[in-house]
Amino acid sequence: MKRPGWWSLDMGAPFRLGPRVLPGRVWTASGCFGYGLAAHDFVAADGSGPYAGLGAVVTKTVTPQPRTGNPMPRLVETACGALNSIGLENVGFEAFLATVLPELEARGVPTIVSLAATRPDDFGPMARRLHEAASGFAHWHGVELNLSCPNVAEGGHDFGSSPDTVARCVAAARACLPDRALLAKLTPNTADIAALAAAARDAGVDAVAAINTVVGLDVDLATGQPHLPRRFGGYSGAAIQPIALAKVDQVVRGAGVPVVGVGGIASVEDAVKFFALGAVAVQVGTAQMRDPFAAAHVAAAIGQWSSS
Amino acid sequence: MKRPGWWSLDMGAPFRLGPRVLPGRVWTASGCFGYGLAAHDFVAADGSGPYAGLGAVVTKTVTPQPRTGNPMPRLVETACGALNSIGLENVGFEAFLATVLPELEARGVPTIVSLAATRPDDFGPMARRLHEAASGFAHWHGVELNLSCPNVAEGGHDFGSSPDTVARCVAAARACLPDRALLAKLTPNTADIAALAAAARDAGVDAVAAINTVVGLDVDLATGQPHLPRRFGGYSGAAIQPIALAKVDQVVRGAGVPVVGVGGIASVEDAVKFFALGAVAVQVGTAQMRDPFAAAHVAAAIGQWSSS
Amino acid sequence: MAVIGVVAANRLVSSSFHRLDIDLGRPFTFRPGQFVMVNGAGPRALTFSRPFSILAAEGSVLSLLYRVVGRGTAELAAMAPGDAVSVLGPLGEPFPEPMAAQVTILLGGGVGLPPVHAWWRRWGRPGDVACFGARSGAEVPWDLLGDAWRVSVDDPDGLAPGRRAEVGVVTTLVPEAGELPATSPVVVLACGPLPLLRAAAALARARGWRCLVSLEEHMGCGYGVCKGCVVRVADGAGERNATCCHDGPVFDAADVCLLAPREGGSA
Amino acid sequence: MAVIGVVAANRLVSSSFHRLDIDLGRPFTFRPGQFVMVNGAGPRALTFSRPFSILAAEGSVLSLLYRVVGRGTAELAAMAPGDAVSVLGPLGEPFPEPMAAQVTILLGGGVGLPPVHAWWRRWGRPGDVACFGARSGAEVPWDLLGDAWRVSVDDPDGLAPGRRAEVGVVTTLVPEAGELPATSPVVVLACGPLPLLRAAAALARARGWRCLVSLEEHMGCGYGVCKGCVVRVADGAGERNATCCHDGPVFDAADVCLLAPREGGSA
Ligand SMILES: Cc1cc2nc3c(=O)[nH]c(=O)nc-3n(C[C@H](O)[C@H](O)[C@H](O)COP(=O)(O)OP(=O)(O)OC[C@H]3O[C@@H](n4cnc5c(N)ncnc54)[C@H](O)[C@@H]3O)c2cc1C
Ligand SMILES: Cc1cc2nc3c(=O)[nH]c(=O)nc-3n(C[C@H](O)[C@H](O)[C@H](O)COP(=O)(O)OP(=O)(O)OC[C@H]3O[C@@H](n4cnc5c(N)ncnc54)[C@H](O)[C@@H]3O)c2cc1C
Ligand SMILES: Cc1cc2nc3c(=O)[nH]c(=O)nc-3n(C[C@H](O)[C@H](O)[C@H](O)COP(=O)(O)O)c2cc1C
Ligand SMILES: Cc1cc2nc3c(=O)[nH]c(=O)nc-3n(C[C@H](O)[C@H](O)[C@H](O)COP(=O)(O)O)c2cc1C
Ligand code: FES
Ligand code: FES
Repeated sequence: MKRPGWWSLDMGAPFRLGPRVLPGRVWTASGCFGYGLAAHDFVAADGSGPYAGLGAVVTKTVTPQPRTGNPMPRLVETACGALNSIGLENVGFEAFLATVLPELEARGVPTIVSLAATRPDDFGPMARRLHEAASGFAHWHGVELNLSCPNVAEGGHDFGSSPDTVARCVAAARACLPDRALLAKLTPNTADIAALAAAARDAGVDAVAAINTVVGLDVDLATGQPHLPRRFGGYSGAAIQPIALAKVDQVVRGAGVPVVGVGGIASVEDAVKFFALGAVAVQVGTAQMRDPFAAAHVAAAIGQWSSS
Repeated sequence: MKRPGWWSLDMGAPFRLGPRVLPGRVWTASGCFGYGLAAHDFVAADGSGPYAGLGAVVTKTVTPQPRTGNPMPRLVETACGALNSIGLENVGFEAFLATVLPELEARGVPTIVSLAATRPDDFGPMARRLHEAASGFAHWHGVELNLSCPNVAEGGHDFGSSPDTVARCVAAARACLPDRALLAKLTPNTADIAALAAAARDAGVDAVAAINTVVGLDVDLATGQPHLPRRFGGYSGAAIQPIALAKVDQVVRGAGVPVVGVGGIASVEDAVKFFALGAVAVQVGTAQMRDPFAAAHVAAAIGQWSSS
Repeated sequence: MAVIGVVAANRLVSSSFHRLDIDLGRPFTFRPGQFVMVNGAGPRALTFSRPFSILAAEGSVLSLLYRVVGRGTAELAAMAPGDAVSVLGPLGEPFPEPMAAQVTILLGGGVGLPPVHAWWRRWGRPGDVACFGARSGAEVPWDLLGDAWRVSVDDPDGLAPGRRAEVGVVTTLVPEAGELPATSPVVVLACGPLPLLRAAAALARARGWRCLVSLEEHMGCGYGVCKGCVVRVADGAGERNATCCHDGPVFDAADVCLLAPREGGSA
Repeated sequence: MAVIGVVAANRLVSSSFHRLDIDLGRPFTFRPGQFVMVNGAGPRALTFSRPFSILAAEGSVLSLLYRVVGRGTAELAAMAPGDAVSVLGPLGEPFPEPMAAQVTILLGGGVGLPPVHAWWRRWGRPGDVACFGARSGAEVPWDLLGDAWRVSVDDPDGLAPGRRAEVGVVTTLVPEAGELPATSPVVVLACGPLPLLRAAAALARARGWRCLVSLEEHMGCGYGVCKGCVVRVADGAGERNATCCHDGPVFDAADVCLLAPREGGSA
């Protein structure tokens, strides 16, 4: 698409997010691009790589301990979206720090590290360890607290839907993360996302990311049972875009905190809708699974627009 | 589709809902089939009419006073659903009682009357007037309290998301409605729909209907502004089906009250998913706008299945 | 009632007008000014069907004329003979039949042609004046218009050799009052973009003629149940919302507001 | 890297197997056992692409063999020459090249044929044994198999005149150990439904042969990032989750559980 007449964001100007300047406003979303390494040797027809123009790769959420995740099947495609029940399978925080983050740094991949934990106080030590181990890294820009994954049995759901808990998680991480951007990723499964965003804002985030997946279920007609062993999954993809836009609008206008928009973005047109509402950046999730270059394409299309 | 092996609902047995026996388990949803009269002279290729096999037409929500509804445009189609912002345009309760309900009775259309009000106490007088005016009607089966329309400025949203208010609305209507079925239609825009359902159950509903529309927004790329003058609209159609299935499951298993499933049902396969989770009946909404016979087709396909 | 028909033909009839012929498998009758709701069948169906005025119907074959402007019309254009298509209709209030001695002025702009064209084929008389306006010469569907129609274009580019068109708005084709039989009641029937309808209404008001316009609103259901297509109407019975699909699409120009929503119209 | 190719041909090659040839516009190379993720292009794309083993690639033309089982494969079957199709790949761990003197037994069941067929075309030697099993005689894609393949069918119905097939499961085609050169290492490469893989693994275990299987899981991304396709693996390095798409789809049969999920497998 061509630059719309009403567009006013200057894509050429440095994009400041808290204490950092990021290389762009189009990111990949957590969990839909792994640790950002599996695609590193993919090459597009024009010779460019999958990180071209990206503002950040938000890595798959890591937890203090490794997790094997949920039973299979973990994915169901629906009419125009998907349900996932991965269950935060990850290598664990220490292994991530030891092997993954250094490789991202070595490859020059702009990185936001996604963290989850079951107790708010766990976020402090993880942030401190990161600060100690990676403070010299040029490409590590910040941390996104995943306060919203609906697939983790021990609390995930209620966890992120209390403004109090959100504030405690943010405060714990903020105290240990003086020179990197801090984001809180919010759940849409609440009646009042602006209240969560306000709590995150007051506790010191540089931005919130909205939204994580919506609780959904699909039934297998062959058995009459839910497709997913855990019954519920996280709903994502084109189908949730209007919900994400509504939540982003509620946060922008209700909490006045910078917002990174996520939910059903696959094209530059999709991304532009979030920017129109005031999002400072966007993330491409499910669409990145279908095409490792989805975010890079969006970044390329939008990257040349300046406000002048 | 053929009757699945796991199917156990007896579609031939009388379908009892509180004090009434209804002619079927497939209904049309409120607001998507008007007052049920606009299509009365439509005839399918096989000569059947649009009410054939229907358990009920849930009429467009009426309010104590007539409403002119929201500014245009009121509808936006999205990737696989739609946003609406009708704003409960309706002729008003008294006009409905005087002209619409008698005509539905005369035409033998099985009817559930949808009511909304801005104060819980308004539901009592409306239920009483109905009871007085229509107690002799054979085809008027009950009332559905619309506690969940997100398009009404004065409270709609918060209104239906408090278990207390739900209980007060239900109790007020129940007290005046001794011999008709009483349903409460719940909002999905809450973190805990089971709590709302439990409140409705304890206050005396015969069933809850779930779900009403999900809050959504779409941006007009030409202007960078929301398509709808009121910004937000109610999201419906295929896209919300996984959300509706999740909410229905939460209510069935969390509140143990009969549930009428609504949300993204267009085909017999869709309907069967809700029945599989334990819904006692289903409603066809948005799909009824595309095809006035959508619910009748679902009813015909499923109507011949018995458990024997 | 949403009949599944089969595409019989689907082709360009000018630089940007497509004609779609759908075989409905059973006789189809309509009144000029009525429309149908059209959609793909089965999994190809969009959430909402799209409204199209009826151009013609012969036996079981329904004909539409459309321009591609978005997703729904792009999907129509991609249909090939044999493809299934869902059709609901005929729907809506038609243009009225002519009274005795009436002189009718037909004004069609762009893809607003079908209802007035259908009216002219059904009820048109020698004294009537049929006018069509297009954006460019290339856009004019001459095979439909033949010699009987007066044609105007914004831009003569692409005009077929031997064809003539005024350059200007379609209302410039309307004869002066003095050129019409003095005693005949004159009625204007108009369908097209809002500026055309406004010009038609203004001209009719100035000359004391009756003017009926066919309005467009984006529609949800097309048969009066969703209240998604309301237009504000003020007539003898007071001011109220009417549905474009069920009470319209034909309205008396004197009763409706012809400003675009964002110009302060129905919003 | 998701290349947009163009359908060159798409046709039935037996009663239920379709062969799809896609011109990718640039040379495409792969190793037998690898797969591609396929989807419609633009608005026709499904949320997830679908995995298909690579049957062959000549120059820029990639060939797949598929059976219609659901929405994605139905959309593939509806594609016509000239249609755009999105292809990501080649992906996954291939079947290994043969060692010196190795005798390879290839077992393909149904649409599990492509990876073993591709292996046989690339690395096959005269002493190897290629076996294919189908549900019925009509399902056998003879043009692909020629005379070199042993064929079994559950049901001989529809067997082409002059063609021969054993009735029974595909493992009945495997020669006795005594019929193979005594000193050669024997390796079984299998792809097909789980019962076939189980039978292949059991047979190999009993005879002390190595057996490699190509597994199927429903996939989200196909390139290792979503963890939607994990299989439980237990090998020298301990028990862990491996991704079918990135660590597989080829695994040593001794390391994986070949029960279906609902039989107590990966769930
Ligand atoms: C009674 C009637 C008869 C008609 N007859 C004809 C005919 O004979 N031939 C013909 O070509 N067309 C006709 N139309 C117009 C036709 O229905 C539209 O062109 C068609 O619906 C467009 O669909 P689409 O999916 O291609 O475009 P869309 O993608 O739906 O939209 C095209 C444009 O409309 C805007 N839009 C979308 N939704 C809304 C909304 N809710 N409110 C305001 N703007 C919106 C979009 O932003 C876009 O600019 C008729 C319309 C009506 C109401
Ligand atoms: C590495 C690999 C190679 C393959 N190669 C080939 C090949 O060469 N040729 C070929 O024809 N096929 C091949 N397949 C299988 C092919 O990918 C599937 O047949 C295809 O994805 C089905 O897509 P569909 O949309 O048509 O069916 P779907 O509609 O997706 O599903 C078909 C069936 O699978 C079930 N199902 C859907 N989602 C899940 C889930 N998440 N978990 C469990 N069950 C589910 C459905 O209930 C249904 O019964 C391969 C698969 C893999 C993993
Ligand atoms: C397979 C899958 C795995 C995901 N894993 C994570 C995760 O680990 N952490 C997280 O914060 N979000 C996770 N998400 C959510 C996405 O980051 C994103 O918020 C959501 O999917 C909505 O965006 P989308 O519609 O673009 O996918 C996951 C989503 C999917 C589909
Ligand atoms: C145009 C439109 C108008 C609606 N009006 C009402 C209404 O008046 N009262 C009500 O309870 N629900 C109303 N609904 C909600 C539907 O009844 C239904 O709950 C919702 O649309 C989800 O079902 P669906 O996906 O099948 O449409 C309306 C929905 C639409 C699309
Ligand atoms: S389009 Fe639904 S009432 Fe007119
Ligand atoms: S399909 Fe995504 S990791 Fe294998």
